[in-house]
Amino acid sequence: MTDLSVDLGFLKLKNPVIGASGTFGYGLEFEPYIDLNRLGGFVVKGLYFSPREGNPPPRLVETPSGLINAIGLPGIGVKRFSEEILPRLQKFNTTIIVNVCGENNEEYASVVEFLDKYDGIAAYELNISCPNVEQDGLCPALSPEATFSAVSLVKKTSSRPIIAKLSPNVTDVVQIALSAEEAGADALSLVNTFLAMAVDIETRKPKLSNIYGGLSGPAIKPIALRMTHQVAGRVKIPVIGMGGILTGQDALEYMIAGAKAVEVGTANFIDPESTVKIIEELREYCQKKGIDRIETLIGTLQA
Amino acid sequence: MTDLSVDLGFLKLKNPVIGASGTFGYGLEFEPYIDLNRLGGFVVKGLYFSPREGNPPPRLVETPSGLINAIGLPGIGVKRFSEEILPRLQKFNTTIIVNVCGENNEEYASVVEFLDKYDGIAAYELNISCPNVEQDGLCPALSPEATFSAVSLVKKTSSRPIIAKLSPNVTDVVQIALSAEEAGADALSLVNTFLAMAVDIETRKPKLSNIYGGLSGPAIKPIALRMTHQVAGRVKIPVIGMGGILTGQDALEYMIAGAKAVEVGTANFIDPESTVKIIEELREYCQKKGIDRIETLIGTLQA
Amino acid sequence: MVKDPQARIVDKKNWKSYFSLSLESPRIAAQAQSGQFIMVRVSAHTQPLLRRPFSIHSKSEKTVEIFFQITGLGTELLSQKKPEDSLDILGPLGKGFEAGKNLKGKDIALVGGGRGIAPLYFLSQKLRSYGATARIFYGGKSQEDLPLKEKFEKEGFDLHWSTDDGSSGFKGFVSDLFKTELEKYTPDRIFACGPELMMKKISLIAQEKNIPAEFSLESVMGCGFGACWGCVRRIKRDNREEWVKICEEGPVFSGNDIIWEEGDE
Amino acid sequence: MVKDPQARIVDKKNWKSYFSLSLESPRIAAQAQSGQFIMVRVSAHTQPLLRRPFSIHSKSEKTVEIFFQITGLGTELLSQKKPEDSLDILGPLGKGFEAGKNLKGKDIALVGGGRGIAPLYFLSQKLRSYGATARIFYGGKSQEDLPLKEKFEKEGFDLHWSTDDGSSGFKGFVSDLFKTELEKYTPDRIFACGPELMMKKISLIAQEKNIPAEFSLESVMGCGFGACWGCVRRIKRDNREEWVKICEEGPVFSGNDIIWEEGDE
Ligand SMILES: Cc1cc2nc3c(=O)[nH]c(=O)nc-3n(C[C@H](O)[C@H](O)[C@H](O)COP(=O)(O)OP(=O)(O)OC[C@H]3O[C@@H](n4cnc5c(N)ncnc54)[C@H](O)[C@@H]3O)c2cc1C
Ligand SMILES: Cc1cc2nc3c(=O)[nH]c(=O)nc-3n(C[C@H](O)[C@H](O)[C@H](O)COP(=O)(O)OP(=O)(O)OC[C@H]3O[C@@H](n4cnc5c(N)ncnc54)[C@H](O)[C@@H]3O)c2cc1C
Ligand SMILES: Cc1cc2nc3c(=O)[nH]c(=O)nc-3n(C[C@H](O)[C@H](O)[C@H](O)COP(=O)(O)O)c2cc1C
Ligand SMILES: Cc1cc2nc3c(=O)[nH]c(=O)nc-3n(C[C@H](O)[C@H](O)[C@H](O)COP(=O)(O)O)c2cc1C
Ligand code: FES
Ligand code: FES
Repeated sequence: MTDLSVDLGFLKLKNPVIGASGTFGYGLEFEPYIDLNRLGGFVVKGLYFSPREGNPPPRLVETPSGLINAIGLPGIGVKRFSEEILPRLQKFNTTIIVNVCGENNEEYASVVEFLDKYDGIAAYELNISCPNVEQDGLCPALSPEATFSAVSLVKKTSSRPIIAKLSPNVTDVVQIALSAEEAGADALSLVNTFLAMAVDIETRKPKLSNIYGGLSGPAIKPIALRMTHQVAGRVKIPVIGMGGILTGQDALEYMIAGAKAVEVGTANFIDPESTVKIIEELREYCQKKGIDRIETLIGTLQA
Repeated sequence: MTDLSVDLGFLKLKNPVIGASGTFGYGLEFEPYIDLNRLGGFVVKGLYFSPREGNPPPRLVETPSGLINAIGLPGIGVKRFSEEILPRLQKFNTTIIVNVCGENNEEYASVVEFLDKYDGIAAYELNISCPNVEQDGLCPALSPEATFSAVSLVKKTSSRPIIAKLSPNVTDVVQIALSAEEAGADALSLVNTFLAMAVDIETRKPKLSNIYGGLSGPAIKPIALRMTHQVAGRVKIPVIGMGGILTGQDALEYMIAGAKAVEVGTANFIDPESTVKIIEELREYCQKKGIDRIETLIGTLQA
Repeated sequence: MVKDPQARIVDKKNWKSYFSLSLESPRIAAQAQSGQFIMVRVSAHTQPLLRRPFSIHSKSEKTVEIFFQITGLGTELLSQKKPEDSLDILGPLGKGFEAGKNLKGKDIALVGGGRGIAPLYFLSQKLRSYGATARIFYGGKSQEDLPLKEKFEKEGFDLHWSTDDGSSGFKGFVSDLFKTELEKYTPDRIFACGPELMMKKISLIAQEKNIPAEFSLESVMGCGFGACWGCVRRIKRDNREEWVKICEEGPVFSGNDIIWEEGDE
Repeated sequence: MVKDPQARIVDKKNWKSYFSLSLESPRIAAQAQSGQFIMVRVSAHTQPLLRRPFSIHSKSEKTVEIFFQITGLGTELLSQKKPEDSLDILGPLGKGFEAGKNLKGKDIALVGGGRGIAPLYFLSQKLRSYGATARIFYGGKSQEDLPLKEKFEKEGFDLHWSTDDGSSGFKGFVSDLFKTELEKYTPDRIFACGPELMMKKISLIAQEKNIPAEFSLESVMGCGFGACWGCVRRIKRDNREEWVKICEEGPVFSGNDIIWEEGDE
C-alpha cells in the first residue's frame, strides 16, 4: 500500500491532489462525476465579502493548448456561501480551502474574519494574484511590499492557516515568495494565470470583453514548473504547485521539482474526473517505482 | 495590388515579415526552401564578439504547443561572420539584421563597432533578453536600469539603427520598453523566450542539460501578444511583435494590436516556408478586406 | 448528468458541411430531455483543449444523436470520426424546453436557423407524442443549409422554409418568413434556436403578439456543468438583470427573460 | 534538400509496434543517399509541434521508405496514417554513410539495434550493388523487435541476430553477439546504428581491432536543416572537441570522431 498522504505541517492531506480555485466551482458541481471524498482537497471559487457579478462575456477563449479566462471573480459572497454552500461541504471527508478575494487588504481580512466563525474550512488561499479584476492585471502579488502587507494583515486576523497564491506575471517570483513567507504565510501556492489576450482579426476586436484575461492550461506548464522549482528551492514553507497539470505525469514533475502538493485547474473542464485519475496515476507510478511514501519524492530533482 | 510595405522610420521593409534570430540560422539554411528576397527581412543568429560553444545537449524539449530551448548562443563570432557569411548575404535583396549579444555592455559595443565597418547590415537587434546564458535567466532586459545602460552605450557606438529586444520575464514590460526608448532605441522587438523547464519523471532529471531554457511557439502567443499591445500603446518608436506566430492570422493579430512588423521564430522549424506563406496570407487578407496598404491596419484594435 | 467515456458511434450521416452522429449511450439517453445538450471531447490531445457543446438532436432508448455544422477545428475533427469510433461525452446537461403534456392539442411553432435546427427535431418528436401540432420554420443561407428539410417533410410536419439567397423556399431570413406566416395564423407557443440576431427578431415578434416563446442560447462553454462561470448570458431575474450560467440554468430561456446582445438589426 | 508537402503513402507495413511507410516523392528519392534522413510533419496542428526525423530505409525511383517504432505521440500519430494519405516531408537531409564503389569486394559488417536497423537496409542494398559483401548483425529486446529478419534472410544476406531475452537467436546484446563473431572473422569496415550504449560498445570493439567504423547518431532535432543548433553532439575536429550539428554534418560520423556520452557501461 503506497502512502500518498502529504503533510503541509499545518495540514495533512490524504493525497497531494487539490482542485484549483475557479475551476472546481463550489465542489458540488463535480458530485455527479467523482467521489469528492477521494481528493486531497479542493479550493472553492474566489469569494469576496459581498456578491459580485464578474465580467461581461465573452469570458473565455481557447488558444493553442491553453485557455484565457476573464471571468472576473463573480460569486455569492461570504454570507450566502456560509448559509447555502458550506453546510453541504461539511459532510465531505476532504480538505476544503476557501479562496479569499478582496479589493483591498481590509476586504481580505473581513472575508477571513467572517468565515472564521464557521466550521469546515481547513485553510484560506489568499488570492492576491487574479489578473482579471484591475486594469493591466494589477494585483498585490506583483510587488513584494503589497504582498507583505496583504499577507501579514490577513495572517493577523485569521485563526486558520494562510496559503498565499502567487502571480506568475513578475520578474522575480522568489522575491515575492520570500515576502509572503516573511509576512507569515503558512504555505504558498503558485501560479495563478498569465496576463494574456487574443484578437479577432475579422472584427478587429479583442476576443474577451475585458481585453486581457488569464492564460491557464498545458501551454503554461513549463513556465509555472520553473517558478515552482525556483520558489521551492528558496522558501522553508511548503509550496503547492500548479499550472497545466492534466495527468499524473504532470503532477509528478511538480513534486519532483519541489511541490508538496499540486492544484489541478483547467483539466477539470476537459475531464471532470481529472483529479481522481491523477491520484490513481500517482499511485501507479509509486508502485512501479517501489516508492512507499510519496513524500519521499518531493524535491528530488537531480540538477 | 496591395502595398505590404511598412515603414519603421529608419528602415522601410518590403513587407512586415522578418525571420527571428536563432530560428533562421544565417538565412542561408533556408535557400533550398524559399526565395529569401521575398522576405521583409531576417535576423541572423545571435553573435558574440568571439566564437562560442553554447550549452551541452539536450538543448531542446517539446511541450504542449511549445518548444523549450537552451541552445545558449553558440556562434562563429564577428570575424568569421564578416568573412564567411556576410559576403554571401549581401547579394540578397532583403533586410539583414544582426542579433547582437554580449556578456557585458562593452561586448555589445565591440560587436557593433566591429560590424559597423561592413556593408549589408540594415540594423542591429540588441539581444538583452536571452534567458539561456546566465543562471535563473538573468539578462539586462529584466531591469530598466540595465536596459537603459546597455542600449544607450550601444546607441552611442553604432552608426546603424538599434532595435532593443525585450524579455517577457518581467512584471512591467512597459517600464522596460520606456527605458529602452529613452536610451535611444530606434525600435523595440518583443518577446524573447519565457524562462521554463521540464522534468523527466523516469530519471528525475531536468529534460535540458541547462535545467532552465526559453519557451517559444504557439503556447506563448497570448502572453506575447498582450505585451506587444501594452508596449505599442505606450512608446513612440515602432514595435516589432513576435511569439508563436505560425500563420498570417497570428501575424495580423500582432499588427492589429500595434506591431509595425513581426518576427517569425519557431514556425520556421515546423515549416521552412512559413515566412513566405505568412506574407501570402497577409496579402490575401488585405485583398479580401479591401485594404490597399497594410500599414493602415496597424494598431486598429477596437478596445 | 453522467460521463460516458466510450460512447460508440453507431450511425453517421453527412450533408456537405453538416453531419450527424448517433452515439450509443444508454445512461445518457435514459435521462435526455429535449433542449438539453452534451459536451463532447473532440481531441485526445490538447488542441482543441476543451470539450464542445452540442444539443441532443434525437434520442432512442440506447442512443443520443447530435447534428452539427463544421465551424472550426473542433467540429472538423468531430466530422472525421467514423462509425465504431468512440467518443467521450458528458450529459445530458442543462435545462431543456418547457414542453410537457400541457401542450396537448396546442399549435406550436418551431423556428430554427442553420445548425440551430438541431434541438428542434427532438422537440418536434416530443410535441407530437404529447398530441401537439408542431409547425416547423426552417431557414438557411442557401439550399445546402437545409439538410433536414426532407426528414421533417417525410414525417409529415407542416414545414416552411427560407433561404437568404432564395435558392429554395421563401427568399429572405426565416424571421421574415415567420412574420409573414403570422399574418395567417397565431401559434400558441414558439420555440426557437439559431443565430443570435434571428432569435432576437423572433423574440420581438413574439412579444409584440404576446405569444410565449423560448429560445436555446449559445455561449462559449468552458465546462458545461457549472464549474467555470464562463458561459454567462444576461438574464432577467426577479426584476434584476444577472449574468446567468446558461449551462446550468439554460441553455433554454423564456424570451421575456433574455436581454439580447446589442448588434446590427 | 526539398520540401514535398504532399508525399503520398503508397505502401504501409506493420509488425506490432514497428511500421514502414513508403512515400511517393520522386525529387527526394532522386537525391537520397543511404544514411540520410527526412523530417516528417506528424500533425497538422500544434501537438506535436515539430517534425520528426527518420532515416531513409529504402528507396526506389519514385519513393522513399521509412521504418519506425512507436516511441511517443509523434510516431503514434504517424502509425495511424493510411495508404493514400499524404505526408509533408523535407529531405534528403544530412550526410550519409561513406559507402562508395571503393568498397567493392570488401567484407562489411552492418550492426543494427532495434529501430536502428532502419538505415542499414538501404545501405545493404547499396553495398550489394557495389559488389561488397554485407553481413548483418541485428539485435532486439525480444523476438518481436526483429521485424526485418525475414526480409534480410529472404534476400540472402548473411544474417546474425540476438535478443536480450533469448527468445530468438543469440541471447544477449547485439554488441556481444558481434564480439563473438569477431573471434571468427574480421570485417573490413563496420556501419552501425542503434541505441547509444550499443554503438559505444561497437565503437570500442572497432577501435580495439582497428576496423574503420561509422555510426548514425541520434539527437532531438528542432529543424533538421541546420537552423536551430539544437541537435549537437560532441565531435572531434582537428584535435579539438566541438558541438557539431548532426543534422548537417551527420547523422553519420566516424567512430574515431565521436565523443560518446557517459553512462552506465
Ligand atoms: C448549448 C449549446 C448547444 C449547441 N448545439 C449545437 C448543435 O447542436 N450543433 C452545432 O452545430 N453547434 C452547436 N453548438 C455550437 C457548437 O458548440 C460550436 O459550433 C462548436 O463548439 C465550435 O467548435 P469548433 O472548434 O468547431 O469552432 P471554434 O474554432 O472553436 O470556433 C468557431 C466559432 O464558434 C464559436 N464557438 C467556439 N466554441 C463555442 C462554444 N463552446 N459554444 C458556442 N460557440 C462556440 C467561436 O466563438 C467561433 O465563432 C452549440 C453550442 C451551445 C453552447
Ligand atoms: C537522424 C535521425 C534518424 C532517425 N531515424 C529513425 C528511424 O529510421 N526509425 C525510427 O523509429 N526512429 C528514428 N529516429 C528516432 C525518431 O526520430 C524518434 O523516435 C521520434 O522523433 C520520436 O518521436 P515521438 O513523438 O514518437 O516521441 P517523443 O514523445 O517525442 O519522445 C519519445 C522519446 O524519443 C526521444 N526523441 C524525441 N524526439 C526525438 C528526435 N527528434 N530525435 C531523437 N530522439 C527523439 C525523446 O527524447 C524521448 O525519449 C531517428 C532520429 C534521428 C535524429
Ligand atoms: C476559468 C478559471 C477561473 C479561475 N478562477 C480563479 C479564482 O477564482 N481564484 C484563483 O485564485 N484562481 C482562479 N483561477 C486560476 C486557477 O486556480 C489556476 O491558478 C490556474 O488556472 C492555473 O492552473 P491550470 O493551468 O491547471 O488551470 C481560475 C482559472 C480559470 C481557468
Ligand atoms: C532555438 C531558438 C534559438 C533562439 N536563439 C535566439 C538568439 O540567438 N537571439 C535572440 O534574440 N533570440 C533567439 N531566440 C528567440 C526567438 O528569436 C524569438 O524571440 C522567440 O522564439 C519567440 O518567437 P517564436 O515563438 O515565434 O519562436 C531563439 C529561439 C529559439 C526557439
Ligand atoms: S460552461 Fe462552465 S459554468 Fe457554464
Ligand atoms: S536540427 Fe536544427 S540545427 Fe540540427
